[in-house]
Formats: sequence, C-alpha cells, structure tokens
Amino acid sequence: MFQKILIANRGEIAVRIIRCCRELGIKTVAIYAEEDRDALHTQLADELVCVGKGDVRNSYLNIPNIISAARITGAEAVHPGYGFLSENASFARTLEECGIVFIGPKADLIDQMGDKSNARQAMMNAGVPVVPGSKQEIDSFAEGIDVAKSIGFPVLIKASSGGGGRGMRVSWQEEDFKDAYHAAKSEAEIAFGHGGVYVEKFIRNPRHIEVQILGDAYGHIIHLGERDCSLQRRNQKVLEEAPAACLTEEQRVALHEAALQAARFVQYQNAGTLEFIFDGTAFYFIEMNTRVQVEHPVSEMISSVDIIAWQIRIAAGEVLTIRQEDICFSGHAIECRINAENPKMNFMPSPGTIETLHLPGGYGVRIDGALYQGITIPSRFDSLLAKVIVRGNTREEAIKRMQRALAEFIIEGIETNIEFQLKLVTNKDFMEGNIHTGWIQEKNWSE
Amino acid sequence: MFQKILIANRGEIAVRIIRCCRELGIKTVAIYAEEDRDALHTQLADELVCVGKGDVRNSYLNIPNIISAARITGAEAVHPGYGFLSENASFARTLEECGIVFIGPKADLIDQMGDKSNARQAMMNAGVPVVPGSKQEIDSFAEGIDVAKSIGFPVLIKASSGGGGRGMRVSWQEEDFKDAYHAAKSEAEIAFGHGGVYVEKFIRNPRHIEVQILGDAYGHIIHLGERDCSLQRRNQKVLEEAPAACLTEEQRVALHEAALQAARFVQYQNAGTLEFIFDGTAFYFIEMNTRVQVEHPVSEMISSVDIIAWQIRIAAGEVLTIRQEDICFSGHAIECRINAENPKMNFMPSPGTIETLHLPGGYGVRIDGALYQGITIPSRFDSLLAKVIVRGNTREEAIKRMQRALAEFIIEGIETNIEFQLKLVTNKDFMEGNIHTGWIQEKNWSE
Amino acid sequence: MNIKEIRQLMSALENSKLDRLEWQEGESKLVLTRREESVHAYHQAYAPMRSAHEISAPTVPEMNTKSVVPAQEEVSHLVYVTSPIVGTYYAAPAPGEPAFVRVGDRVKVGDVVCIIEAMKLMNEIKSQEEGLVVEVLVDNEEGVAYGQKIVAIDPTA
Amino acid sequence: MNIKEIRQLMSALENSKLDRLEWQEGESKLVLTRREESVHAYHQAYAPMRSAHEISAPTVPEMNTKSVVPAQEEVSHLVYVTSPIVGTYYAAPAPGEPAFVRVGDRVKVGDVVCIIEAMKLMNEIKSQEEGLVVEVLVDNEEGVAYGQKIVAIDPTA
Repeated sequence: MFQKILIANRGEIAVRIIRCCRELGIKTVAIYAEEDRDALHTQLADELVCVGKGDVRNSYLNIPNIISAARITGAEAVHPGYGFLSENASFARTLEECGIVFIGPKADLIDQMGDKSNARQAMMNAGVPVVPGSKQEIDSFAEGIDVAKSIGFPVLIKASSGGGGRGMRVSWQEEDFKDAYHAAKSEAEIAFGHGGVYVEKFIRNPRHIEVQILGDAYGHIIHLGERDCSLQRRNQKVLEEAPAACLTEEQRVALHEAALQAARFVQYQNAGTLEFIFDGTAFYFIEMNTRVQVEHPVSEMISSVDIIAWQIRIAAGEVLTIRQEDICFSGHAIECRINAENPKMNFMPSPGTIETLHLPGGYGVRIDGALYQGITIPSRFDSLLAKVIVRGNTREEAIKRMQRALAEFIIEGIETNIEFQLKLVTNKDFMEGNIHTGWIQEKNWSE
Repeated sequence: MFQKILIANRGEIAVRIIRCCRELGIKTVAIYAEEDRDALHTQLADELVCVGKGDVRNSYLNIPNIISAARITGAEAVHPGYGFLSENASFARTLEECGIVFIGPKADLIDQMGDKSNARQAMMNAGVPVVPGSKQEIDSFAEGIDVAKSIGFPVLIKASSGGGGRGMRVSWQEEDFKDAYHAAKSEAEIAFGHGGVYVEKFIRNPRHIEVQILGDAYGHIIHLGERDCSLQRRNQKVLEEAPAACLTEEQRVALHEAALQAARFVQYQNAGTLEFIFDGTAFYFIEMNTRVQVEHPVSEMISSVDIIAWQIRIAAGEVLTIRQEDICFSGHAIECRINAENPKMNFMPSPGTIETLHLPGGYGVRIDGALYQGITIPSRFDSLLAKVIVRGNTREEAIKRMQRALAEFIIEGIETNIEFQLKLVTNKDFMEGNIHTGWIQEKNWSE
Repeated sequence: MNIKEIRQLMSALENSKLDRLEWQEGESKLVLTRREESVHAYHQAYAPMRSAHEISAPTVPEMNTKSVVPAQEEVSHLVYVTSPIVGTYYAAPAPGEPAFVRVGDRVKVGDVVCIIEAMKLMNEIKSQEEGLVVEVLVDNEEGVAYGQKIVAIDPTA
Repeated sequence: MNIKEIRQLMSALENSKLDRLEWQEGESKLVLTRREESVHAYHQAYAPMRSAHEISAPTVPEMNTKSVVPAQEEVSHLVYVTSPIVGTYYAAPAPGEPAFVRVGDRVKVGDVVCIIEAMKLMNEIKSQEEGLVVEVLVDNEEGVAYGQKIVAIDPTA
C-alpha cells in the first residue's frame, strides 16, 4: 500500500480523499492555489504545496507543478478526484513515466473513452445498446426516411454542425418526416451555413441512469448498483438517488449486466461509471466516466462499499476482494448538491464569506463538504460547497430525512441553493418519481 | 399516529427526537429552562414552552409545568428521552391520567424494573442468569463457606451496609475464605457499626454488555443486538460499540435469547435495554433500563432500525412490523461521547461559550449533537455536548474512522474530552479489545 | 484617558458581545458595534426553511412560538405580572363574569389579576406592585409559559 | 504615552482576543476591534489533535507544511526572489561548485540566484531586483512550492 498520496484537487472531493487516506493510514499531500490558502483541504492534509495562482490552468491544471509537488514530497501516487485532471490521459501518462501511480484507469483507456465516437463504437462492439441513429450525415430525404423507419419513430433530425437546439426537429411519425427534415435542413443552412443532418432515435423525457463499476488489475469487475441522476439543470446534476426507483427488477438486472459487459469488454480498472439514458423501457449507453463522480456517496450508502478506498487499493495493485455476491444492497440514498449560487438570479455563482454555518446531522445523514464558519469561498472555482447525503430504508423515508436535513442546514453570508433543493424534495412530482432530465427546466420555480 | 409530541428533555436527545418527529411528520413542542433559551432544541422545535428556571427540579423535572405545557399546546404524547423523568413511573402515570401518552413502557413496569431487587427477582423467575450470591446476610462462617462453595470461587464478601469499597474482601479460594470473611466483617463493624455481610460471585474485570429490545403492545418482541459499554469512568459510559467483539457466536446467541426471554417474561413494551456483566464465559443480568439510552445509535448503525421512530410508533399503538428475521446486522459501530469537561482537571465540567466549532463528517460518520458555533453551554445541566458515531464494515475500520473523525473535531472556547477520546481509540489495548469496566480508571492517562 | 483605563476598556470589550468600540472626546463621539449574534440569525434563517418545508405553521391557534418565549431586553419603567407556572390563563373568575383587571384599572399589591389553571387547579395570580394597568398581554384561555408576562403595570402612573 | 506604556499595551493586545487598538491623544480618540476569524484558531487547534492521533509528523525531512506555505503579511523593506514553479532548489550550478549567491553578496537585476529543477528541467531563477542578499531561505536540494520565498534582498543596502 502507498505511504503517501498527493491529492490533485480541492473542495469536498479533496477532503473526502484525505479523510479516506487517514483511515487507511496513508499520509496526504494537498496542493492548492493561492486563493485556496485557507480552504479546508489545506488544513486537513499532512503536507501542503502551493502550485500556482490565478487561472486554474496555472494551479489545479498545472501538470508540471503538480508532478513536481508529488516528487518533492515523495508522494507515490496521485488521486485526481473529479474534474480538473481526472480524465486527462496525458497527465496519467506523464505520471506513469515519472514512476508515480495515477489513481484511475490506464491512460489509453481514458483516451478511448474520452472520445465519444470511439466510446460509442466500443460499446456497440461490446453489445451494449447505444442510441440508434444514422452513422453519418444523411444525403437525401429518401435515405433519411429509410433510417427513420429502421430505427422507429419518433426520431430526431439534428444538424451535424448544430447546437443550442437550432437545426433540430422531432418527427413523430412517417407523415411529418418530410416537413421536419426540410425544416431542420434549411434552419441549419441559415444558422450554420451547412445543412448536413443526422437522424437518431428521439428519446422523450428520458431518465439519466448510471452504473457504478469497480475493476481491479486482475480482471475482477463488480458493479455497485445504479444511480438515478435525472434531476439536472443545464446538464449539471442537481440531486442524485440510488437505487433508481423507476426500474423494474428485470430492467435493473439487465442494466447492471450491460454495464458489467461494457466494463469487461474494455477491461476496466479502478472506479468508473457507465451513463445511460432510459426511456421507461429501454436504456442506451451515452458515455463512460473514467473517474470517481460527485454522486458516488449514494452508491456507498446502499452498498456499504467505500469507493474511494477501493480506488486507492486497486491502484496499489490490491485484489478486489469484494465479489458481486458479497454486496448486499439495502435502503435508499439521496444526495443534494449544495452550491454557492443564487437561484433567484438564475443560479449565478455567489462567492463570499460564510458568516454562519449550521450543518444538519443525526440518524442517516452524511455531510461531505469543505466548509467551516468563516471560510471565504473564492469566486474562481466550482460553486459546490457540500453534499447532503441521506439514507433511509425506503425512498419515502430518505425523502423525509432529506427534507428535515435541508431544513436544518444554514449557511449565511452567501447565497446558496438550499431552499431550491428543499423545493425539489418537497415537490409532489419528485416524491412520486415523475421526473426526467428536462423536468427542472420545464417547471417554474420562482413562486 | 400522533399529530404533536412534547419532548420533555434537552440537549442532543431532544434534538434527536425532534429530527425524528420531523421525518415522521409530527409537530414538536420543546420545553426549556430559561438557561436553555438559546439551546438548539428550542430552535428546531415547532413550538416552545418555558417551564421554569434555576434548579432542574423547577424545569425539566417539574411535572405539573411539563404536563400543563403538553395540555396548552395540545400535544398528544410526551417523549421523555433519557435521564430526567424518563424512568419516573409517577410522571408516566399522571400523563396517562391526563389522557396523554407516555412514550415508554407502562408505569407499573417502570416501577417493577426501577427497584433493583424486584428486577433481580423477576429475572430469576424468567430464568435469566443474575450474579449468584446469598439471598440475605450470612449468619456464620460455616454458612458463608457453604454459599461460597455453592457459587464457586472467587467470591466477594460484602458488608450489607457497605460502600466505597470498605467492608469488602475477595476470597480467591476456600483456603483464604476464613481470613477474608473475618476481615470484611470486622472492617464493616468498625466502619458502619454493623458486621452483616453478603457473599456473591466475584466477577473480575467484567465487561458491560447490554441488549437493545423493542416490544409492541401486541406481544411482538425483538432485539437489535448487543452493545459493549465497558469503557466507563466512575460508572459513566464513555465509549460504546456494537456488536460486542468479545463474544463468541454461541455466547452472542445465548445473550440475545436471554434478553428476549427477560423481555417476554415482563411483557415489555417500547424500547428498553437489558444490562449484563460478562466475565468472558458467562453473563449475568444487572439491571434493566426502561427508556432509550444515550448509546442507542450504535445499534441503529448496525441494524438500520430507527429506535426513536419505533418508540413513537409503538406508543401510538402501531404494530412492530419488523420481525427478528428481517434484521440484517451488518458492520461495526462505535460511539464517543463528547463532554464539556476538562480531563486535565479530573474531568471537571467546563461550561462556557463555544467560539469555534468544526464537526467531522464524511463517509460513515454521524453526529448527534446540540451544538452550534456561538452557543453557551450552561453549567447547570449535563456535560454531554455531542456524540460522534461511526460505522465501518469491521471493528478495525470503525476504529480508524473514529480516529480520523475525532482528529477533525474542533471545539474551542470550552474544554472537552475530545483529546481524551482520541487517546482511548488509539490505545493498543482498546484496539486489541483488552478492556473491561475498570480499565479506564486503572490506566494513567496524564502523559 | 490613561493606560489603566484603556486596559479596563480592552477587557470590557473582550468580555462583551460587542465587536468594536470607538470613542472620541472632542465634540464627543462614541460608536459601539455589536457582534453578529448567530442565535438570532439562526432562528431567522431557519424559519423560512421551515415554511418552505411546510411543517412550520402552528396548528393550535392560541399558542405560538413567540408568545411563550419570555420577552427580553425591553427597557421601560413598566413592571409585569409574570406567570409562575405553565397553564391556561383566565381573565375572569368564571365565564361571563367581569375580568379581574382591565386596562386603566389601578391595582394594589396582592390584588388578583388573573387565574392560571394547571393540572385542574385554579391558581390566583396576584400583583406584586401597585400601579396602573396599561396592558393585558394574554388573551383569555390562552396558554402561558413559565415567566411569561401577563399584565403590564405602570407604577409611576 | 511612553515606551513602557506602549509595551504594556502591546502585550495586553497580544494576550487579548482583540484585533486592533487605535488611540489618539489630540482631541482623544480610541478604537478597539474584536477578533472574529476562526481559520487560524482552527489550524492551531487541529495540530495537537493530529499529533495525538500520531499521524502528523511529516516524514520527508526536507519538506514541512510550514516551509511550503508562502509567508504572508510580513511588513519590511526587503524584497524576495520567489519560486515561479514547484520543484527542487539547487543553490549552485553543479554539486561541489560554489553557490550562485551567498549572504552578503550584491546581486543585480538578471543575476541567477539559483536553479529550480522541475520535470527534469533545470530552470535558472533570476533576481528582479538589485541589492544585498541578506538571507537564503531554502536549503540546498529542498523542495519549493509556487510563490515560496527563496532569497531575501535588501534593495536599500
């Protein structure tokens, strides 16, 4: 096992990793940007190295400084957390060349999964369902309708140079395909100067469901169940749950099996996530995250498996001694992300000094944060302040617990989304599970 | 189910109960002494009633005021917590007469178990082992040695009017019984003017092990496993664990069976604890607590059963729907009690204002407390500030987690026993499980 | 001002809940600022969350959080009859009868100002002061907490 | 006010929980402010717990928490050459050779004061100031953080 690890991150995930290292008896090196001098991760680590200031490219993305920090402190491994350099294959490769272990999968695998069309191809080869669609641009209306009929209506006609919903049309049935096709094409031509379009299956109001995977260097691969991360705002996850209550047992088993199949196909090592969209009947692979995720705690709460600890052990060459049959999934977990942002001002970031802090606690409540009363949240970095994670024996119990935990959570001095999260978890549709990835944006939350 | 509950307590247990009520959708009434105006429990409750000031007899023990508070607020039930009125049969009886539910067992049962010799007799009738000994005073050396031989050496010869260790002798074998008998008798005569002695089995360096019981009004009784509460200081528990690592599986099963037998015999309703001492081979009933205990969270962490929620449901007449076979014990939990006391000054209470508060968090950590930064801890009440509870898959994992959680826990402004608890959980004997009820007092903790 | 006085002020500030003290003598000036008290901030912050949570509104009309917390820090020349027990307030000896006291009445030491019923006992509450009743702070049959102010008396009137 | 009184006030302030004391005599003025910052307290409080926990002592001798945190709030006329990167400090161009600078040397703008090795590259660090070297703050082959002070120069000497 490693004697010392450098944590190439900040905020709550750096704190999470430092705590885990302490429990494993591993010394920690924190890196920090000058703006983070008083951050919690710098206060909990055994050693500190300032790696820069100003733009994150000069600090948390500064590969030479971070690797030098590992070398001068004698750290044997680097945990990248999420974001920043966590999916940077060149960082992983350089570390390896320096004889320092990157806590994550091999660099080649990061590369492979980082390229979306590569990843899609790999999953198709692995026999994992992907969103059906044309492989390349459609040349004519005739070709388009053939593709549409083969994948089944409704379909989405999507400008290949498109973005922001322009050059995009839904065709619900064969009859309206022609209009939709031409509308998309001409809109694309006007907007982007190029009328090339794709046709792919239109998944209406899907759920975002993902499966947590752990694999070691010896071919042992297990899953830690799935998470429902459908509550999103501008493609940012807001609240996550495990398990996904919308799945039947058959669907759940099939989903886990598909994820294992995918992970085995790419011989996945370390922690990773296979993300799917789910239309109520079928699920389709969308991408793989080759790192730990913000929402990993909900899987930990229902599986009693410490994902960070296993990331480190696997990277150190240990055998994944937990087998699939050892894992007893139990209960329901929810995570709410508490951000320094102002929901009343279109979720504008709200840096500043936390004047009053009162954290919730008690039965079934876990707080993963990087806060203390008096801390100043810099404006330069991510707005995630803390995660409130609750576990209940049932989803209903977990929701009630989250309601009371959020109601106890007090942050003064900066604006946060605590009240917005309270609105979410007391919303009838949410409580009944009638949500999808566009749900938050459809609703009017201002009242 | 109740609409509104009055919590006849303060501190962390009042907060624990209020949190639970919120999760169950029950409104709460907090009572408080004027000194507790700014306490956390008064801030979390839906309604507040000041019930007195000065001596606790005028406030938290003031039965007329507390019952009036329930009446004027329309509370249908009263949760007494632990301590204060929780084992006061007359309080339970008066509430019942007022048509208010006492959340606990029936008053008669509190009476029966409150009298130690009654309780001992009941347990003997139930077939539960009690510490063997003479039923009454020994009249002669001959009778004494007969009793000693029948219960087996070593035995304790104990002045019936004794106290503080005087008039007490251990006899290790038949040969030294005569000397010990006469020494105890004459010492007792000099010290108390009465030489009457008892003979009972001497349990050297026992463990304190207790079993958590839940019973409903319909005869369903289950146990939630045992707790090892051997770390005590002056008969005050300091740190508790579940399960008790020192038991073999056979001993564990036998202990649980004895506890169930006892609870069934007295037709126990609500939450209760059977306390035993354990000499490494046999266990002996010592007393029953007819209320929730400070250390209940460790049982919750390994059973996933919310004891407070069940106390309330049972009191409301609900059926205990969890059956013994539904409970899947998993992992190991430890609780450390954090007190406002100064270990360097013989654990003298240390009231005052908390200037800085930083609570530990993260994976496997639960905080049950009644704190916030800026609170003033009154000198009049109990010194318990918060409980740090951790869960790990193994005892070793739980210990490592407690070490790191305590190392993160910061309270400034008043003295606490956090560092003392850190010494305990990093102590080799503790980590190896070589401890007993007198262990803390035997050791020198000053270095 | 000498060193001793300054040091006295330092220790006074240190032991206070204040944050800052400024003082000037020419033209006289004094500025005191009070520390942001977390308790009150907490309470205020909590309330909106509670209502967002929809578990806040007290359902018993005659009772609310505010009414049962003994008021504090009011500086005035008034004196109050406070409740020595928790119970239900009765303004009059029996339903339909006139109240013991009304605003504008004069009371003497020992005059009964109300009855507080607790545990089915009717407790007569007497005034400890002589003066003019300027306010009755509790509605008939309302619950009162220990120490709650019931009647305000102006002893100077 | 004399030196003795000032020193009394200094020590009084140092031992107090106050942050600031201003005092003026003409027209008299006094300002005291009280501390509220918890960060430093936190750091101090944490350290003993860590050592109680036996997980604190850094094991790499040439590195310790203190040395890699850029110093702050020092008010002086000195200027510092700081490290623009993270790496290993070398006082001399090669082992056995004389150091680039020593205490007592005069440096000019552009003079190399040390080498910092990072990613196997030797980076020459040059002085931005002219003056007298009054202190070298890093030992040879020690790790240095971004912004860490390496050489103190007195530009007035």
